[in-house]
Amino acid sequence: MADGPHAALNTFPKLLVRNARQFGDRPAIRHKDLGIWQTWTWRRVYDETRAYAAGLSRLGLRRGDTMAIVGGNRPRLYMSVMAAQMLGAIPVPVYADAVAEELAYVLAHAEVRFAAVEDQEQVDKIISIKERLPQLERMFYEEPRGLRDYDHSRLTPIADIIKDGAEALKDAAFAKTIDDGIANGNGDDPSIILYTSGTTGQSKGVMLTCARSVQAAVDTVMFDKLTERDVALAYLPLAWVGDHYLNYAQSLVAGFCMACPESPETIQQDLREIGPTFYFAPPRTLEQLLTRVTIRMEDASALNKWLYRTFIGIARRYGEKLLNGEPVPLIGRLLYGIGRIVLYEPLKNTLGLSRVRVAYTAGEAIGPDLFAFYRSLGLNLKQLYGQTEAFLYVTAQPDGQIYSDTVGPAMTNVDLRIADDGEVQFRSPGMFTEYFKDEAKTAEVLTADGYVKTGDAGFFDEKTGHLKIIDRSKDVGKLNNGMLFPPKYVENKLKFYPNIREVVAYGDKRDYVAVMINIDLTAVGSWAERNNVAYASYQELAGHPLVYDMIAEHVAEVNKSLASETIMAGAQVKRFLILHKELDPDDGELTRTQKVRRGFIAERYAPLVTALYDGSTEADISTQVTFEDGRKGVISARVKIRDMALEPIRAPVGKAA
Amino acid sequence: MTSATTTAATNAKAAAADLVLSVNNIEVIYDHVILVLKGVSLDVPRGGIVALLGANGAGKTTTLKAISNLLHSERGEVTKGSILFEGEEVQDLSPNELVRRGCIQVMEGRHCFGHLTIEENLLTGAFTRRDGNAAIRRDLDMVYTYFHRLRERKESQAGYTSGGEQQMCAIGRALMSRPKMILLDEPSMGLAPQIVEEIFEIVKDLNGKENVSFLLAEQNTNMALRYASYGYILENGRVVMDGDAKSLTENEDVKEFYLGIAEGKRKSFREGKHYRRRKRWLA
Amino acid sequence: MTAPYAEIVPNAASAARSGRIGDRLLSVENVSLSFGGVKAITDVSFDIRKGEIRAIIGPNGAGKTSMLNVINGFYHPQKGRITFRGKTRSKMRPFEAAYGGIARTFQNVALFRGMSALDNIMAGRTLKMKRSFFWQLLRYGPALREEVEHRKFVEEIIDFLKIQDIRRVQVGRLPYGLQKRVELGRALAMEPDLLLLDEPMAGMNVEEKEDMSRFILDVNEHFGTTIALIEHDMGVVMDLSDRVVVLDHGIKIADGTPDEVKANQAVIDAYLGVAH
Amino acid sequence: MFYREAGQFKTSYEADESVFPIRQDRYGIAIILLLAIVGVPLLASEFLISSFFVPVLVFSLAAIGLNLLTGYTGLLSLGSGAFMGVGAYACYKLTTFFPDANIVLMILLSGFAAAAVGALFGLPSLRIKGFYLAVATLAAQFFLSWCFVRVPWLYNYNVSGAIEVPTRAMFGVPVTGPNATPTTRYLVALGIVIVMTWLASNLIRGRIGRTWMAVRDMDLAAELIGIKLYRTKLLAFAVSSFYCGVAGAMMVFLWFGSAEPDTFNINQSFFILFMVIIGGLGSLVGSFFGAIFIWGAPIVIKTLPYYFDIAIAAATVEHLTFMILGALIIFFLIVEPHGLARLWQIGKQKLRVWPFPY
Repeated sequence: MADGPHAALNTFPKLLVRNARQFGDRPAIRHKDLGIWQTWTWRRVYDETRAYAAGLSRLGLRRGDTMAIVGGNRPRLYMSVMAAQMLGAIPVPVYADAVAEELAYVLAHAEVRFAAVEDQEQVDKIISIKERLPQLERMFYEEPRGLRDYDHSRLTPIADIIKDGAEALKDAAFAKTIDDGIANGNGDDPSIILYTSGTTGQSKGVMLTCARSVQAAVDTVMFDKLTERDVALAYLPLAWVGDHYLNYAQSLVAGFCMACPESPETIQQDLREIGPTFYFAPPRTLEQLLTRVTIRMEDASALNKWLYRTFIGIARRYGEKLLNGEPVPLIGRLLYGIGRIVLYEPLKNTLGLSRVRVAYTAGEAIGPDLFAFYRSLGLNLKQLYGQTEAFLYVTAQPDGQIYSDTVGPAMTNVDLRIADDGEVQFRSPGMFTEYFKDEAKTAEVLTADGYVKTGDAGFFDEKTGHLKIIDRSKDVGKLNNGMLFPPKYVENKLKFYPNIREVVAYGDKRDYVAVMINIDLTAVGSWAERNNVAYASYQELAGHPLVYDMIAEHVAEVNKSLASETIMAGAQVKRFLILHKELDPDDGELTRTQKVRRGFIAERYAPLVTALYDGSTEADISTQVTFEDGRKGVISARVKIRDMALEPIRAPVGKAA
Repeated sequence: MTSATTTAATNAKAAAADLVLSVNNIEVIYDHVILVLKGVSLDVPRGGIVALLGANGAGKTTTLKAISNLLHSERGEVTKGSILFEGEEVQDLSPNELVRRGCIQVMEGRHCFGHLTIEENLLTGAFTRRDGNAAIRRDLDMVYTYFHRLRERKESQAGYTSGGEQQMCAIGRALMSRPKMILLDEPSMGLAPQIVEEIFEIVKDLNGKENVSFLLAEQNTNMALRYASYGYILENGRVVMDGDAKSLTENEDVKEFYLGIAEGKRKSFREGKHYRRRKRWLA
Repeated sequence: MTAPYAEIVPNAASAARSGRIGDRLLSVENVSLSFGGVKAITDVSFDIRKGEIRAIIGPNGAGKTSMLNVINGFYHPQKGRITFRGKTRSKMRPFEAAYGGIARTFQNVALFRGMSALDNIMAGRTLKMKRSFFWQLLRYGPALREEVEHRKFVEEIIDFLKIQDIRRVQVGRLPYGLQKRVELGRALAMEPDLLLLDEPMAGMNVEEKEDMSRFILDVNEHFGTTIALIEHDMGVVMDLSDRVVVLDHGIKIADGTPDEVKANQAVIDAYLGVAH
Repeated sequence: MFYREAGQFKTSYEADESVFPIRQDRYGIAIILLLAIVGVPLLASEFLISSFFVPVLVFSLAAIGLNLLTGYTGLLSLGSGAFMGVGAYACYKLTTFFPDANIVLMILLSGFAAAAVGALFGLPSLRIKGFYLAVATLAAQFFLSWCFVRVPWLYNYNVSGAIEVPTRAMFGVPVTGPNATPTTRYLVALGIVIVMTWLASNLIRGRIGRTWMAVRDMDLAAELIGIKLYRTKLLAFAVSSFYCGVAGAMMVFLWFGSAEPDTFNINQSFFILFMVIIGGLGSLVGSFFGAIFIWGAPIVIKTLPYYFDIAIAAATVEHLTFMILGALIIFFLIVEPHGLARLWQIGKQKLRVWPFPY
């Protein structure tokens, strides 16, 4: 597998050594701190992580040990990943916002001996679950604030470890053991364990090896021609495969700079300052961005509103064609040119996207309108399809072959096939080796001939040959009348409306499809303002009859659209309700990557599901909510249910196979 | 739905519930570019005490100033929404006219005229009135019956009285305009505990006996919820929670974030953490 | 294999604290102050020890703020002496207090309203900046280096007080509670030995008071800054202070640990109203 | 709209504290400088240069001087006209004493005389503030005006009581006096103004500017952080008078060519004060706006009738100009009490967030 120019460079630490040599004075990491962008060059990153690794080795971190990394996008935490890898230890990043319960599971399951954490908050969280972590010996922290009075016998500031390591490295013999360790890194050794937060069941530790990870990143770096001149904003959760891949792995391979935002609240502003050239955002983020644009434009002066409407219209007509290099009449080019000056470029500028060369979205289906909006502005937004088990990429859209309803052809060196039952299966350079300590699950997912089962149903588009994803294959169900019910398909159609934030659809083995809806507070709040609907809280807004009317219109439109599609016609929504609270990962209703856990929600909101199917017009619900510190509270509400008229099916009824 | 019919609907709502004040979906922008309030709505029933709670910068003072039309001095303006006082739109009235109609604001930081005596200060509050000296004298007496301390100090220059007395003077001065409703901004700020209690008792008294409605912005959530019948919590320029005082007092989030109570007991200020628990506004 | 992670728990902070409190830093002896015959302070004596947090409480108009004004030289007492770091004086100008290491915040916030938060805090560094007028004129070389060096220091304070997002905002526009934070920042920029805080928590909700308490404790514990504060929130006073002096009508009516003061009948009558 | 700030980030405090942190602003200022240095001499007529550009430069500098005192330090002064006079007369005396010295150097040196006199008359500011201080500076104005008339030594005992600018050359090119071309005088004035504006911007962004503003905003607190009020205020008076003095010298040597004693009377002081208020207190760029507006608006108003071929008597035009200018000033102050600089700032902010309203 490890052919070509990178043959010897089969681990990330080796790549770092190369980068320190090749791009020594170029920026590797930036971090907005103390008012400016503090910058680490590749050489400095190398020096610091090497000292860090030396310090860790003196504290007893050994090859094969696991070390948890808990926190946000901080340079020192990325360096923690690297330092562990330098010693052949395996970093295990954990979501910073994981509640104590989740944290306890992952840390115990991964048997971590050490944990590098961000701040007091994470330290407290780990202390609160210490009884369940007998293997944990030591914690390292980045931000000392508030930790001064803690017992430091097993708690060390990362800065101190680095200092200690740097001191120890003055001993040439010791330095050689560290450097030899890096040079002799084995490509087949585990590189990292990423815990997936599945939509069903407990999370699994996906083990990725060094050489495979590097190879996967090399392929995509070449695919998008990323170079050391590129810049990315590292704002996605550290523990998510996307962040580890797009920022960590790719920046090491290409030598580009990754910028860490000041805080989660300032991402938008930091994005604007840094102006990344390589950008990734899940559809949800793009959606929220567009919602905010729309809302702010509604407050604009009449002239600006007119300009916006006019030129967005022009962009819709010509923008995508221009981006795809299709022929456009001269007048179209001219108008689009004017639009660039007065609208598109300023707009991209305020959003921080002016310099973006390549942008990706993935994780969920993206609404065609949303996708087209960004592309029409001249943003080279593309879709990819992937998963943790593949080390992200399975397919990606090449420039010039972008369609909103496909996810592109197989990525370089990826073998892709559709199994007889419609399941997408792949074999890829970066694919995982096993689930940590879970042979049964591993065996379940790997085929005999070494393919990974994705669990997604899909097919190749006849025209383009690109992959189309329908749904999680095991989620696709049937209504009692035998008609097809793909829940995600229905959910996505509804979610494409900015007013709707989240949807959970039910229908498998039922008489009809019913959905629970979360409204988007920003969008609906703004709508309320325009329509003079007074409200004081989310719950009040969610239960407002006018909001129900508005959502009902959206549902009716979706039904109309479903009715026109042969095989989906049966999946029209007959009843819906608007949930009184937002679905939340802390309550286990969403995964940390914001995907709905349909089954869990069905249990939790059983009275509501029952009411959706027994004809009641309203139902009482009282749910327990978990606060971040583990406290529980209860909220109750009476939720109304709305009936919808079904569209007559215009095409012949399709029955699921 | 056209905006005319919705406005009519809000008017009808105001009439039906006998609201003395009804704020609907107001948006406030400072300096043409800074958004401070978005979609804030609140109601004050006739004869009610309503509390406006929230952190510094949440928009409490801005809301009060928007109601009493004092935003212009700070280069702010209400760009959307409507404010109804006694069922009539008042956004375009001058602060004076509003006072004449019976809605007056007592500003944060007790703005008394320092070089005037307490009594002179109180009399300045009656300048919008046209009902003769006798009536004003009567009201002065009424103010003194509520604020005993002011009677004792009526000849003192306001600048040399204590903070509590100045706050009382400011409220007393507002009373002199015979208001139907007082917007009270941070009455407890910088006052000793027993004075705070005294002032709130007087507010309650005035509310009960003179039928003055109050909308009070307060940091001292504990106090405010003890005397108010209803509360709104503002954060980042939006109402995030509302409810009657009792339900708010029992709400876990309010307890922790605004009352400083965790697990049933007061948290020590020594044990504060450097991070904040995420707020989940689930009301 | 070592024992599990049991012992990482926050220490009882008070144990560590008692060691930090040292000798007398400032003493006020028999100070009396009056304005045109009106007595503001009558024969008050107390001391502040190095490293302690000293609270001054009492009803409005008890003379607390006047006391701070006497300490940092705004008012000159008619009678009595003030000894700061062993030096006794009866009269001094406020800027001399600043040179001596006393910083101060005000009840009603005395910020430079037309300047940004950053500039306000930078102004607190004035005393530490040495470059001459002509270097300032050129803003080059040593002058620029000095400016940058102090900016770094100020950025640490901004980070410490978590006011990054209002760095460039004109302080006149900020809500009261944030102005208080900036004012604390300006005082901290002076790296004082004695920090006088006049109602640092006024106009703040519980959450903000928690933050402010954290800041005060950190300043006290990390930098060993001695703090004297006037505060009305008894919870704050009880939790933070080492000793409390109680004034009423310009007279000292009690002095002692928070618990002693809380139980003192005179204090309950004059101030607390009910036992808290 | 023209701002493309994405990707402009600061990695050092030096960069963060530069005068124009935004790249588009740097381009903007470069274009303005280029126009001023190359464009104006090439394109503008001599008449326009000597009747518009040179005066605007002179007044801008004087307005900066007053702004440093009134806008930044909060000390109201009605003596700026007199301090300009001190500069003018000092320069005149210097050229008499040192006929061979470089004239630009003389103009700058005369600022020191003004600075000394300014600091002297600034002494009352240690005790009094606001209107009272304004009255004290008024006294300075009257006293100095009196000196310009009554101390013949100042105008070399010239019978007319006026001062005549001698011809002085730099590198063989006449800079002052009747033989100097308007373009030369303009370029010299421009050079002085650019350098002194840069120095002023350095001052106000550093420690000294902060102490000034601290004194302006809250003198009690300023004292409490260790600022010595008397030094700070006197320094402000000195620097402000220096700028006014140089402006005064420039006025006589690079613009008028000669001056009567009443050139530097109280009207001049008010004229400068108008510029500062209309331009915006506490803003350097405002000083330029103020000078351009107050000097330029009458010119525009006066020439308009000619363009439209309307026959009006010169006296009527004069009266109308005063009335319209007065009305414009009131109008601007109502629309934007903080002056043109604030309008500029808001406009810029709007462009930065374009197409959004906030």
